[in-house]
Amino acid sequence: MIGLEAYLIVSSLLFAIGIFICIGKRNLISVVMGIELLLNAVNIAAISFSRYGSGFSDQSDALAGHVLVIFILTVAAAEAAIALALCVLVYRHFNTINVSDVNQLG
Amino acid sequence: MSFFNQVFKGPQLAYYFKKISIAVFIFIVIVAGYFFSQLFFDLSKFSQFIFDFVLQRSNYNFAYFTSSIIGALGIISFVGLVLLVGSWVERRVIAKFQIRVGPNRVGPFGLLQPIADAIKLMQKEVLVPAIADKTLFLIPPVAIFLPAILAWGPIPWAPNMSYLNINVGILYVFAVSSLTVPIIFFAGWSSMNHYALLGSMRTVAMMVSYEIPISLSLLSVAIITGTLNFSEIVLWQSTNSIWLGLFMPFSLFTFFFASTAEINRTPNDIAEAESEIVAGYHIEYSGMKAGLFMAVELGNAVLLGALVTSLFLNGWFLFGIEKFVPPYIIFIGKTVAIYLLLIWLRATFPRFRLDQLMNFAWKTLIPVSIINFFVIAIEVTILNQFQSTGILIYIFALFNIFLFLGLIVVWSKIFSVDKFQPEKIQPKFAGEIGGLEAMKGVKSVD
Amino acid sequence: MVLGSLQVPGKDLSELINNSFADTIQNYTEDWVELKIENYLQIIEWMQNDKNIDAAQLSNLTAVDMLDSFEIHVHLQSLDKQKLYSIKVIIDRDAPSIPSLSNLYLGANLQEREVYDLFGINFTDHPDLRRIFLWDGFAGHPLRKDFLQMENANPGLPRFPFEEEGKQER
Amino acid sequence: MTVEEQYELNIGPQHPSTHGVFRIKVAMNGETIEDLDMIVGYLHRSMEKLSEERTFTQNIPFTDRADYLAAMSNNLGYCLAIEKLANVIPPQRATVLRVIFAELQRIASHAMANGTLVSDAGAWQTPLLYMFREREKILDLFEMTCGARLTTNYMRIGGVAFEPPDEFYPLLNELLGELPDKVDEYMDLLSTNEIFIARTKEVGIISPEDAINASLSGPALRGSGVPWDLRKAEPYCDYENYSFDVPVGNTGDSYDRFMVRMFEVKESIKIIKQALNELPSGMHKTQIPLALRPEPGQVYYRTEGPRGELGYFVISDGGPAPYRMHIRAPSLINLSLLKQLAVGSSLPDAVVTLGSIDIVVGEIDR
Amino acid sequence: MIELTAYNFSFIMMTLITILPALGIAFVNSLMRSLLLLILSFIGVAGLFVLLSADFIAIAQLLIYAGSISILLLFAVMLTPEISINNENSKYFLLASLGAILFLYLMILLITIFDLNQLTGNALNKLDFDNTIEQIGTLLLGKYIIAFELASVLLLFALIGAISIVRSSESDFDVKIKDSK
Repeated sequence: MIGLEAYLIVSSLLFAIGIFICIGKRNLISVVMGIELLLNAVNIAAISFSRYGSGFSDQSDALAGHVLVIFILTVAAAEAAIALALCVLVYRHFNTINVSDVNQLG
Repeated sequence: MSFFNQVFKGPQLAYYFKKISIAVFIFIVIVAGYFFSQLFFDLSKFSQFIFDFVLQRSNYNFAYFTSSIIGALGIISFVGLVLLVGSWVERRVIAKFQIRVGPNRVGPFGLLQPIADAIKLMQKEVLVPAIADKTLFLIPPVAIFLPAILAWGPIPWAPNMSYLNINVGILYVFAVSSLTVPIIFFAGWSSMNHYALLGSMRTVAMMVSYEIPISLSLLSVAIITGTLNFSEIVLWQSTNSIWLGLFMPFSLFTFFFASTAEINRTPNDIAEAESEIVAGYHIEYSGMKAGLFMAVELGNAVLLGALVTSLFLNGWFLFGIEKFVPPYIIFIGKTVAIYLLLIWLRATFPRFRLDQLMNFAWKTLIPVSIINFFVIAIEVTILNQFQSTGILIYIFALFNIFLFLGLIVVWSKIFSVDKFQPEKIQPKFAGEIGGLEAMKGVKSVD
Repeated sequence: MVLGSLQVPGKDLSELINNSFADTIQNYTEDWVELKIENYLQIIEWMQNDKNIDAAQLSNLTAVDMLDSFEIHVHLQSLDKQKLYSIKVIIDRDAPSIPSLSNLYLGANLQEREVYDLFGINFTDHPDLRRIFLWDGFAGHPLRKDFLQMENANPGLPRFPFEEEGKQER
Repeated sequence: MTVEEQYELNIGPQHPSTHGVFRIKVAMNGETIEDLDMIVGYLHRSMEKLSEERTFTQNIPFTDRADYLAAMSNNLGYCLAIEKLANVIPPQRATVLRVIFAELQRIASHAMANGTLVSDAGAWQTPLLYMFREREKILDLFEMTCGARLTTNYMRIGGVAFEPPDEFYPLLNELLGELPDKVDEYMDLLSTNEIFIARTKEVGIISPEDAINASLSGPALRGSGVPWDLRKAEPYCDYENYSFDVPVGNTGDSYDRFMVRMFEVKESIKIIKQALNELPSGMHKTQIPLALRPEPGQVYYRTEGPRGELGYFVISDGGPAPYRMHIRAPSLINLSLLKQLAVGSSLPDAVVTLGSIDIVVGEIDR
Repeated sequence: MIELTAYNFSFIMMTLITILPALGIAFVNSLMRSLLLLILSFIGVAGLFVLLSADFIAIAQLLIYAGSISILLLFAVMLTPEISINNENSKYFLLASLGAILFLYLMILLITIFDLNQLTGNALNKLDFDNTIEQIGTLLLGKYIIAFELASVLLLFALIGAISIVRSSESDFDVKIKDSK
């Protein structure tokens, strides 16, 4: 039976891949992609807890997970916009967006 | 006997026979059509029958799976039929506008022309540019079919006849259609052609801007009907006996105009402007790959017709005729009407420029949509105070129509669209301004 | 008499020019006025700006190969006065060179490029002197009368640029 | 490949809006044109060289192939130049017939020019095909007169080649009867169309000073407000006897050039009607020697072609062939301002500007 | 072994659509291709949300991640030139893979050690939420109104911030960096 465990395993897989991309990639845009994957993994976990969790007083209580995901989506959109603006700025300043080359303060 | 001879002489007999046989044929067609339509009045009976039939012989999962596959096949085959017939209709109708005949050689009235075209396109070689990113180049023509077909899911053809009767119908169509943007972008980028890149950048810029007015107009629909479900929106219009297109003409206009930008139709087909960037993002595609892009565009035009019909034109209802004619026939009829309107626009209008279009989106459509949205929100709040909407909704409809016209006037004043009066921009005549020596004093620049 | 109705006879024009620039007219007939090459640019500029002549527009600029020399024919016109002035300059055939009118008349740009392409006449101070119809590296200048006898011109010309160089980028 | 960098775009030689094998190499930044290089010569046949090897009469077909959309006008210009050079006086009937055919050609050419302009502005070929309807009728008239539709080779030195057949005149009258209505129909369709105005108004503005300085002629010059028409200024073919007016634009934008062409069509209809009324009887052609040998001399003869000042500069050395023949091609010279107009504007505007200047590649390259 | 019901089959498919492209991003060298894979992965996550009967969240996921954030990323790639197209691994590749595997091991350990049944309980019987949108809407504008307002303020600031950061190359921020050199 597919249950909470399965979703949590998928979520942690995605999270692990996200961590891997965040650290293991040189390109700043790739790092942003990795962060998006991390957020997605969190979203899966939140929704699956909301779907399979017990101890909720009523349905609207259970839907708190959904609300949390909506806020994460909002923050992700804002974060992506700012991060990519920073990417462009970093490129303009350092003429590269390799993370390992951007290693000085100014 | 002599009378009979007199009336039915040789040539006359043939003449009357022809007339009578045509009349009989038309009568038979009408009668057969009536019985046929009564037989297929409610197609949900058939799907229920199939579902029950499979359920009796297997488990629920299998029955669900089978019926969903059959429904999906139904949608896909309908879209395929639309693509075949639609291209013929478009070419014939545009030919009528342009004093031509259009395709008329293959089959009766050229009806088999789309099939001949498809065969020809399939025979053609698919060229992949040497410097193109080959993987990315070959994915978009196929991938672009995905949103184009998925978006047909929640369309309410008739009562109980909607493949995906989901609560988030409008949002679903909106989300799925936004998937075309990256696909078109990948098509243009992977071609490694400047024309293609220009086309895809134009598409992305245009689609991103025009999603806002579309979402605002859909939001107005959602707040007045209180649902995002297509069937319920159609039913709301019939219970309140008003078409949403009449109640909020500006939302209809915004949705229609912005959608023409989303699906690359004239006057907003700047993403593949033939006279500027040749074919835009699919310039490097040849053979059936180009054909797929064009087919999707055509399918999207018909899809727009279906969306406008269900959101603004009361879906399958038409003044009680729906009791006699199968509702899905009415729905398809309205869809075809919108599609013909699109063809008419394509045959008539020149194209906007990109900056004009963007200006129109950001300076006109979005602010006016927001005003319109607030006005409708206020009206909805007032309407919700009453048990039945009654006459009030008609008063609001009238108010909205005048608001629409007023906003047009105000905005054209603000942006001085009427700067060019026809009488001021007519040429003068040399005779009026003093003959050929009128330009005395015009000297060359040093 | 083969003058158009607008054309100023050479005699009248030469008098007009003589009044301002003495001793610059080489020769004149009814059809044209021949200028010395030294004064060519100066006189045309004066004609463009002079109120009485008002040669505001360059109607035509072309060259003729006279076997021993090149002739440059310039037709200037005044739209206000409704006059057409025909001017001719004879230039050396071995190293043909003449001042460019492009800085006076925008319309001379393409016509001078055409003459450069087809006659090989060098226009000094031309902003953008390149071949216009034929490609760079085309042997010879086809409107010269001795085009087919020129050393570097061979009858079997390459049909396309860089044909013999293989797949070079065009 | 980035958005902010300058990149190169090849418009043509095969492109829907270059009207032939015309190539523009543009350096673009985003949607803005930053530099432009015009590359012509794909249709170069060196007519001027070829004509030095053929007799004066044999050169007439070359003029058809120069401006293949206005063959009659080109024939006329060349024949008038040679007649001036050789002192041949055409009969009166031939002169009037020449006017009729030249003006019909002007209508056909302007219909094509305006149709393609609207097509360039993005109308999906509908106006083009509407204008083609009238052009087809005119080409039918040409065909029944001289057997050819495009490369007519109709004018001769000292007259015209053939007398029009009897069925020509009723058809011409029918056409003249319906043409003004058709022109009004197109004006209704296009001249007040908001999108068309938005696309052409204040696009590609040429000031009168620039137009004169850059040797522009024809509708491109008159669109800028300069009332200059050789049919009025230097009348040939007895144009001074016809009453017609010269339309001039206000601001010199693409819309004005479009409208000037539309109004010129109306004026041409007037001229044809007057010419038909006073069509004298008599010969349509004088006899000239087979190998015409004009006196040595030179001529620069200009006519008002549909695209502008169409000049023929011919030098005779007394032989049967011209010593030098130069065609002053309005299409080429009208392009002098293309770079100034296009640089700084966007690609769609440049396309519309090019369409409004109305080029014919056969005449540019010769 | 798990039973192959329609639900389980869909779950496996969606998991594959999510995980395989995500893995692909780590190993594909072209940034554009990895973007395409990222979009696929987002779509897979949306599919998982549908299986969790979170229809509104699934659509929002499609709309915001697959439709909008991917476009933002596309623009970022286009605004930085060709050297940014490559998507190579950094020198921390081994460290990253080690960390990821360690994390995964820990998580799976946690998931298997805990008896999740006592957490899930009777909720398993309840298959679907009916009509989540209205309740989410009520929650957002009721219980979580402050968070909702804050989120909108955050979005506004993000919008203004992003614009002001990239507006011009000689912005104040840029000048400060140069001064500090």
